[in-house]
Amino acid sequence: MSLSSLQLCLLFSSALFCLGLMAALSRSNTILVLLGVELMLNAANVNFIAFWRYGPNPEAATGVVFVLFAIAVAAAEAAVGLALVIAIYRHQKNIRLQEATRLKG
Amino acid sequence: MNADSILERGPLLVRDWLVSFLPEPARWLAGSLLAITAVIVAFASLFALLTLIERKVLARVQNRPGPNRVGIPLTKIRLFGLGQPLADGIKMLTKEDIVPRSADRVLHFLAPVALLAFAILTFAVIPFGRHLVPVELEAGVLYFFAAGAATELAVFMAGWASRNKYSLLAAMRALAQLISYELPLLLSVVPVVMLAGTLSTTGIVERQGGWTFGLLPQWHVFTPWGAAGFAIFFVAALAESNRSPFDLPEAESELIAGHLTEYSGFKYALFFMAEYFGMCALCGMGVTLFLGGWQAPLSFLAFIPSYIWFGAKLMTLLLAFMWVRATLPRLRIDQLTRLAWKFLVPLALVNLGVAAFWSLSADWTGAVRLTRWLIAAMLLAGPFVLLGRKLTAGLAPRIYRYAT
Amino acid sequence: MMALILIALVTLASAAAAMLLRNLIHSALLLTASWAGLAAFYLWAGAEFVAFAQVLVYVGAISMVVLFAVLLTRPPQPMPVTPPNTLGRALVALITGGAVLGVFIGAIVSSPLPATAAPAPTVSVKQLGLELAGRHAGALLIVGALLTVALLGAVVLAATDREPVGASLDDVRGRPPGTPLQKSGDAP
Amino acid sequence: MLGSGLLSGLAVTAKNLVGSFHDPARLTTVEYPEQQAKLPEAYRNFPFLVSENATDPMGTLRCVACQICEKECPPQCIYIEKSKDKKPDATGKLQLYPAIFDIDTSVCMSCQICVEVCPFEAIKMDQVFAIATTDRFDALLLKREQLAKPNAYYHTIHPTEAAEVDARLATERKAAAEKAAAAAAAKAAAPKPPAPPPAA
Amino acid sequence: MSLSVQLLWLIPALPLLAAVVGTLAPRGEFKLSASTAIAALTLSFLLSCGALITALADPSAHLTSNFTWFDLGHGAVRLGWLLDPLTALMCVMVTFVGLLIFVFSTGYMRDDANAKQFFCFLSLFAAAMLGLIIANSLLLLFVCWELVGLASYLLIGFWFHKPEAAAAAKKAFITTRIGDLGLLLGLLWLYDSTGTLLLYDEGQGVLDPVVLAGLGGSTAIGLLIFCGAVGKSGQFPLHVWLPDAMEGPTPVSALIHAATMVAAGVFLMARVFPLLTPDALIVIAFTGAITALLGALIACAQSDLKRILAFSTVSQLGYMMLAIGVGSWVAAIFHLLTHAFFKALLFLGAGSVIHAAHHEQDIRALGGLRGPMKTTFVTFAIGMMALAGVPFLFSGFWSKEAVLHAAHGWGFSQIPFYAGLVAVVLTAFYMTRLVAEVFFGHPRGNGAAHAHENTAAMTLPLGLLAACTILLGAIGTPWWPWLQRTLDPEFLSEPGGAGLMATSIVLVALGLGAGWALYGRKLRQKSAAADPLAVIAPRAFAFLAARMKFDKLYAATFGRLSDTLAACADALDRHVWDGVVRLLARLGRFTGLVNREADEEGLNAGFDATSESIRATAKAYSRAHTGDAHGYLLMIAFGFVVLVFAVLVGGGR
Repeated sequence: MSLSSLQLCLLFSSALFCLGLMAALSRSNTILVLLGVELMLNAANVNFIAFWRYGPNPEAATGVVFVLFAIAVAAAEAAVGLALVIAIYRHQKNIRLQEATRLKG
Repeated sequence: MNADSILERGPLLVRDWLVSFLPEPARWLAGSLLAITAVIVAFASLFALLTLIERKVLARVQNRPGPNRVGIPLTKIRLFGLGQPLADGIKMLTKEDIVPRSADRVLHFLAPVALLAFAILTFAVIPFGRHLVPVELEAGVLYFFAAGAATELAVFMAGWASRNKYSLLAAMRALAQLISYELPLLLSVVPVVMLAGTLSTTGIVERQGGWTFGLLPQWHVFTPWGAAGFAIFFVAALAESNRSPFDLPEAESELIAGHLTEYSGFKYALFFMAEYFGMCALCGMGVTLFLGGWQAPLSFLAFIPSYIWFGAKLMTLLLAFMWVRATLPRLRIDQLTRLAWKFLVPLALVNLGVAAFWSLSADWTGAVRLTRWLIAAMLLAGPFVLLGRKLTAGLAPRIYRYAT
Repeated sequence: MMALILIALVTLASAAAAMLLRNLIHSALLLTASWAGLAAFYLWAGAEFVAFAQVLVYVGAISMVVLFAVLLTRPPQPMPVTPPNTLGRALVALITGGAVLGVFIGAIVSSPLPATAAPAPTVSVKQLGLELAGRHAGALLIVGALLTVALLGAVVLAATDREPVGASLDDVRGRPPGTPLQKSGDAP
Repeated sequence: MLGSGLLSGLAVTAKNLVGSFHDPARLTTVEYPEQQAKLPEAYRNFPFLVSENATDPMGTLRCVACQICEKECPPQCIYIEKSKDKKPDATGKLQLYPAIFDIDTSVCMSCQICVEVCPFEAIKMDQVFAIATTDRFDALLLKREQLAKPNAYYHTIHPTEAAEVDARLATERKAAAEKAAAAAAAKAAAPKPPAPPPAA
Repeated sequence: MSLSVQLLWLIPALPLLAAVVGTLAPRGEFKLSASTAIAALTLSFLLSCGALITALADPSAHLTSNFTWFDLGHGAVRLGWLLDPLTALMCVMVTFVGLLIFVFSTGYMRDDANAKQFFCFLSLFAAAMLGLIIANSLLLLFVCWELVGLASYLLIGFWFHKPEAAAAAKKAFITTRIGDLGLLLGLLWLYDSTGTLLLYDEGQGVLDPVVLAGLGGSTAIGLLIFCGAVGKSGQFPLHVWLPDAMEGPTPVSALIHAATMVAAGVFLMARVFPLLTPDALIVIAFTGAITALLGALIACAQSDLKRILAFSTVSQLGYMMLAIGVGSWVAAIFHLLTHAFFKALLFLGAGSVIHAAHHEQDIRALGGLRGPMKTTFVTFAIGMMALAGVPFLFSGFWSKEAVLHAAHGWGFSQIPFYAGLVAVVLTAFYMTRLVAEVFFGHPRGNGAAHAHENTAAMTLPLGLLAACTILLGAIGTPWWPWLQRTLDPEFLSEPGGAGLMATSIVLVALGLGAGWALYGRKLRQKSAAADPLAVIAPRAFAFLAARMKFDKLYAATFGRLSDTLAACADALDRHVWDGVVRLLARLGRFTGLVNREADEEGLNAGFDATSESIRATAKAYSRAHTGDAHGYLLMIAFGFVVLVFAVLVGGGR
């Protein structure tokens, strides 16, 4: 079975996504969880570019524009997320995600 | 001059001639390699020369002759100390390469290499002459700053991998400085991109061709926003390349050389080289963006090949860097960040507004152009004075009491 | 095709290593490498502008933020090497991740995707700019506002409410002009 | 205005930079091995032995090997052995002379005490400072031949002091000569002197 | 360098920008504010000179640049700039005199804590005045007209901590508002009958001959517009605010009440001159004559240095109106220009005296300043001779001659002409009195005794203005009426007024002689000594010194009327409207009471039960909220997988 380039790109992106997912699920360090989420976002970006590249209408740069916006949002997310990590650290003196359960019901 | 004259195309012709010995499929690769080699060799020798010139200039400012002993090896010929870089190089290469025991060996090794690699990458988009651009990218300016931003990573790697608390602290401070000054640097470039309407470096240089009244070159620096932008760019470039008065990251006398503390020998030389490459690249960008790139300053001087003009401007800017270094004392870290955030960034934003006004008033003609000039200058001068007052508020001129 | 596979492998390998390593700094740096790999992928796909933006934002900025965050949140004593439930969680994560990956692969392989190997489309920076400032101007403004708000929010979250510590530096700044810096400044 | 201070600073350095090229008087550097700064007259470093003339330095040393300096030297860097015989000195009088006169310059601290205590104006301070050698021991131990330098050299390095010394010596010698003449006259007058007068 | 009409807006825009900069500058930034204002006005002056060059290229043309402000139903409100010799000359005058006054102010206001605002207001005023001058639309003109009023309010009340100043500012504002109401009505009427307020609009503007012919000459419109001019230019009977406005700082008096603002009314009349019917002109001429005479009479008996000058301004403005009324608007503008210069000179001289004498303004307490203040004396004397109309050398003589000449040639009546002649005598008389009291004799007060000459910032403008005062007469002499021909290309010079000229020379000499006889020969010794005129005719003098009791008259009539009306309104408010409002409030309260009862009894029970059950549900849900982020993520992933499987198995596609 031979895969087309688009399928390769998609496989690449889904592998990246699952890597991020697994990291987010397994690591207890909040920073690494955040980075896992960041990786998942990047995987989505890869998809956008792939579909723009092999899609039916590459002249409309919608995919590229969307990725640009996604990058901006990811930057905001990273800044706020890491600030949150620092705030958590200040309260509980470590950044283990399991222990950040003060607001549980 | 004719854009296709033999002098202008000289480097290209040489390349084509050299490449023509190879079979067709290898030519493209060989041509690229040749260009890369040329750039690296040119700037490596410029680096060697610069170390000497810098020491000479500093010495002259302090009324000393500077290094003038080392000439051609094994002879008595001195040549104003032109052999000094060679001697320095040999010394650096033969020194012991010390890696602290608990250091992270891989990162410790990678840091200088990465720094140098990124510094060299930035040369790719600078137009050295009318036909001499290593890579013609449409988003060249963006590329330049993307590659430049990566140098911060190398600084961090150096500081962290040394496993020395001074190195790490200094690296963090260096990062704070680099990030702080990245902002005014970028903001000072935005007006240029806005007015030129392109991100391509060659495009920007071509926009600055031509002469007003056949006399005044239409370089960006000769407009109010361009002058202000160039000033901001210059200051931010000084900080980005860790040059005095912003040389906190490697202040040998106070901060034990910062992230370079645990480096010696060849790696230290690589750092040194990377710093100079970075400086050259930033100066080259400054020349490209504001000083007209390879354009000749006067129309009758256009017969001189473009790359010579570029080189002359680059040298001028580098000399200005040295001049500043010879003059100004080092800033404190709080002064340094305050200057960036409270002065340069607001001023750069104001400058952006002025550039917007300039582009909106592009159709003003005749004597009204003077008004346009005055309005733009006033719009800049007012905030400059106010911000300056704010920056220096509460600071009286220091009175020195000397022992008599 | 080969280039794509190479880029993908390098990116995935560095990402996987980043996620597995115990040393956070190494993780962050490897992740930076993986982001650079993504930029290479964008370049390969012909999205030049996006690639540079990726480098500028991820390699230049986010990596820095991550490194700062790592250094600012060092635990006072080293974390216990193996928390009791780590192994179980890793297993669960592996199973879940594997399941998701399986679903993805199944979906991708079974989908009738167009297999056109068209030449890479090029979208000029100018076109992109017009697109951004034209059709997507609203979104651009909103993103700007979002970034500003995020910046302020991050500052507020991360800033410590420091009590005024004495006035060591302010003393020097506030002193009346003309007084000597140190007490015995007047040497003979 | 903000920035005027920076500009005036830049002007100062630029003035220096340009000035250092067209105004050689600004450059204070002396390129040492080729050019040497004139040392001040009062500068002193390491002793040397004064000989009366340059043609025969060993024969005309003023030193009579009295060994006072050897005893007084605080770091004990002088070593002297007296000669067995006597030789005429500059005035023609028979005197002892140093068979060995060594100064260990690696020990000498240039305190000038040897000069102070010498009753014969035979040892004086030199102005040498460049005595770097490739051997730490023998080459730094200066021998009699290396130490002996003519009086003319003394005049070139410390002209004022040398003139005073010469004048003093001259008067002493004159007095000695007169005394000798008187003694001779007395001797001539008294055919049998009771005892030879002590040496002047 | 010439300036095209499209860029005419730059002239007022620059001072406006300076005003904005001044506003934004931090408090106490006196130097920044002042230098910005002066720089802006200098630029405006240069631009005005450019405009003058453009205008002189073809004096008969009215260059316009119109644009649409906003659409309004069928038509559109259009504004525009107008450039003709009248505009250009006024611009040059206003910017030049204004510039000198600005410079003077840097000296005069140096010690004032609010000097920054002062320059800000001055710039605003200059901007508004220049906007008024260049307006090609009566609407724009009206807007600027009101802005000028605002600026004058701010400036007169600049020392608002003094109650007199605050009251004077209010008085000026309200009095001129009365006139402005008339102006607004006139404009509305005009718009109703012509459908446009543009002055010149390629044959469609109100002053273009076609439209004028269509209008057929409406006396009422002209008179309503004249109402505005009466208010602004201090004509009888609305002249009362002008002398009181002297409470403002002296540069303000010079700028507003001599050179520019009061000239706005005259300028307006000159601008709309084609609109005025002969009937309207008669009213204008008589109003002007009365004002001229009245002002001169009252000035004779005042003792405040600035008040005398203020009443002389009233009188001179009367001259200008008179000139317009008799049909020679060109003479009016000529007199306006020369008057602007010498009156600014006089006021600045007065300011110099006041500044030097530590804010002593009473001429009885001054005296003997000729010695210590030489420059001021010489320049003040030049201004005085120009105002008095001393022949040949001074510009005031020529312009006054032009006015009298025009009045003499008026067919309807000779009364205004004779009133003018009497005013000539009186002018020479009171100016002589003023100079004699202030500059000759001995100092009679502390302020005057310690006076000394001011700094160059104050004397330099005096010198320049004095020079202009002398030179400016040359452009309008009967032998070379350049100004008249430029302004009105159809102007015919009528030689042969030699007899008239001689008459007025004699009259001037009479006035000067009488003044010198009464005040100069025997100088005042003590500040408390009685005025010689008061000795001769005590009751008349007291009447004049009380400014003919106009203020009292107004207070007794209009003031009383408005008080009564206010009392009526107050009673109505208290007793009628208040009751209605209270009734409504009662009603509301009653409704609220009824509502509350219904709520508590009927609705609340049901809500309580509902919220109780919601709370129970929430509690159950909150137990699922474990706080473990991994768990959440896991559930999401799990849910995703299940969903996709469901779709795949269930064959959703």
